[in-house]
Amino acid sequence: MSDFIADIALQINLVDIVLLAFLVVVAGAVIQVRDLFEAVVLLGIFSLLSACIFTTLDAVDVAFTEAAVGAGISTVLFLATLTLTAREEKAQYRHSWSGFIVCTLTGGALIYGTLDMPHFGELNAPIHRHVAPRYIVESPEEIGVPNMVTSVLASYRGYDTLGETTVIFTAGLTVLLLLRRDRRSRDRSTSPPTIETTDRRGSHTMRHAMVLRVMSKLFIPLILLFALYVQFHGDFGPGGGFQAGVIFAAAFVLYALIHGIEAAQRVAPTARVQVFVALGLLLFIGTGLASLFAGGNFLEYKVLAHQASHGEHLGILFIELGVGITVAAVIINTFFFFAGRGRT
Amino acid sequence: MDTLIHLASWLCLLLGCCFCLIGGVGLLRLPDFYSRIHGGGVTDTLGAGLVISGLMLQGGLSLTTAKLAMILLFLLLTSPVATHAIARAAQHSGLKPQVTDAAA
Amino acid sequence: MFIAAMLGVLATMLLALVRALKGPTVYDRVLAVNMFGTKTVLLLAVIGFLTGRPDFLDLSLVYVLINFIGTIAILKFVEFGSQASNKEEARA
Amino acid sequence: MSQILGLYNYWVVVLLMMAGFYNVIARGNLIKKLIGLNIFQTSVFLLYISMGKVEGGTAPIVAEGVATYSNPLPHVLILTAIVVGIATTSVGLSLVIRIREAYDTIEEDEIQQLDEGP
Repeated sequence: MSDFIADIALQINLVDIVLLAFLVVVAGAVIQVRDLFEAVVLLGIFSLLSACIFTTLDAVDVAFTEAAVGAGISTVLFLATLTLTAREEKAQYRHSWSGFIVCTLTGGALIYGTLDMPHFGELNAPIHRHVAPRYIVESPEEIGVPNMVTSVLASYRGYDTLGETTVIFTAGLTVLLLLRRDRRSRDRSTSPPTIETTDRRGSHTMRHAMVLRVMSKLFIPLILLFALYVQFHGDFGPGGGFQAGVIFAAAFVLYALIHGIEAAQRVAPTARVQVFVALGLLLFIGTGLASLFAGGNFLEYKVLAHQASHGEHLGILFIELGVGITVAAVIINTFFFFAGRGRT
Repeated sequence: MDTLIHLASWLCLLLGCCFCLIGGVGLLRLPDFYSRIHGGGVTDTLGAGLVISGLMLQGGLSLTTAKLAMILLFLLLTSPVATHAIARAAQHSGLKPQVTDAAA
Repeated sequence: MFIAAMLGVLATMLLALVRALKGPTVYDRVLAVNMFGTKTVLLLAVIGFLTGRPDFLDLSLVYVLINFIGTIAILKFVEFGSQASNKEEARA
Repeated sequence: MSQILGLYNYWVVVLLMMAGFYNVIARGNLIKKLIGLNIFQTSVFLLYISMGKVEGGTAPIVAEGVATYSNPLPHVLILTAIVVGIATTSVGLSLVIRIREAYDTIEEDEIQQLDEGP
């Protein structure tokens, strides 16, 4: 049996090595190409590959997030920006020797530093000796949730997650402030066309691509359903609020891509989406306050129900929901602002 | 019975991989974009379908198999649509298929 | 057996990667990226079986969905973005 | 050999990190800089996840008959970092959009010229 496990470990190592080599090649290509559009497309492959590597390294939750964010939303946002700016890098680009030397020196120093690191996969590495054993051994009983990542994320490190959700909220707010149209910019008539231009020539719009339109009608409900599954199944398998929020937003992005931004904004009016940006965070904080009023500490879910593990379950459910709502709303909002920018 | 299922799944996986490889080689070697689509098509439908069927036979009657069936369904829905959209976009952009001298 | 499948899929990924790097047209790249995504789905499914924990297939499912969205976004850009920039150049 | 296999992941991380870093400092195009930043970011993610891996362990989701799990803590940190990363990237991209609208270029040196010139 132990032979068998060692065997599998070796194979996974092999996959890991091959995928990492691919990753380096793609990164090189991303840096090399001058066409920004091609760089973004290659960045999509880069993210797919890195998510594969995360899976082989046992980080299924991380791979889940990377898959949803990197290959989907990130590509969409970069492309939307490209339509608003320029597609080509400036032609007269020169190789920067000073930059190269700085990078080589830093890299050399870092590699010298790795020589002292515990080897990959070592069981006795310092990182595995402290907090982690407690999470692994006790969290299934203490929190009652099989997915340790969820219990650490939502319960043990609830403050941390609150901070990160606030960062996402703030980022959403910043995009809103930067790209909101005031009267001045509305007067500018020379704004460039966007990814969402519902074309003046008609025949080329994706709205007229029948196959895509029918497919999207069939497909988007399934994506939304899947997002809900990810949201509420996060306690038992890979998933949770962050991933679900991104997938949920991806469904709206797909709808906007195929049916045009106006149609998408009819479904999800921007003002209402912005309410949800705040609502998710409020739900998170509200859960913390509720446990405060129930006699515990801030974000101490035990006190929320008669039984400690029930309380934990309830608390995790609510804050994951809060995270999901905020993430989805921020991404939808950001996409609307990017795609709607520059339309006359 | 077990051995039979095992054998069938083995066959499916192997065939699926073969088709994937053939499609991959096609994607690389075929002369122009429109012919390369065919290479991509083989891997996306037949290759992926056979590999997933092989895995489904391994999974037996379980949630795993149900999920695999979902994946297969989604794949069969999305990849032809995506390929269609790519080809359509290429055609709209005015990309002409390469015609050999003999045909021309 | 899963190892053979895995190696096959990895090799296909390599072929798709080469095509994505070589180009020559944008559409070749998009096609290769799309195929790369499909192969990622297969690889993840096979790895799930190889490590004996096939309950992580949700991951592959996410890939199928997101890969489609990515491809559509790229195409949308190809259809409008490039034309838009051409138009812009004409105006300038 | 064991040294190479044991540190391979970290070396790749360093390589990617420097590639991203070079892209950020050497390229003048703002979007290209953001792409470099993304590569850099991913390399950091890889570093954390590589450190969390335990030989022979599996994903940290309780299953019957499994004794060794990989370390869940880096997973939590990186999972949130990815979503925060896309949020901050979107802020960067919207800044690029505003810069383009104000200066009509996204090349760093041209922007500097415009700032200095009359």
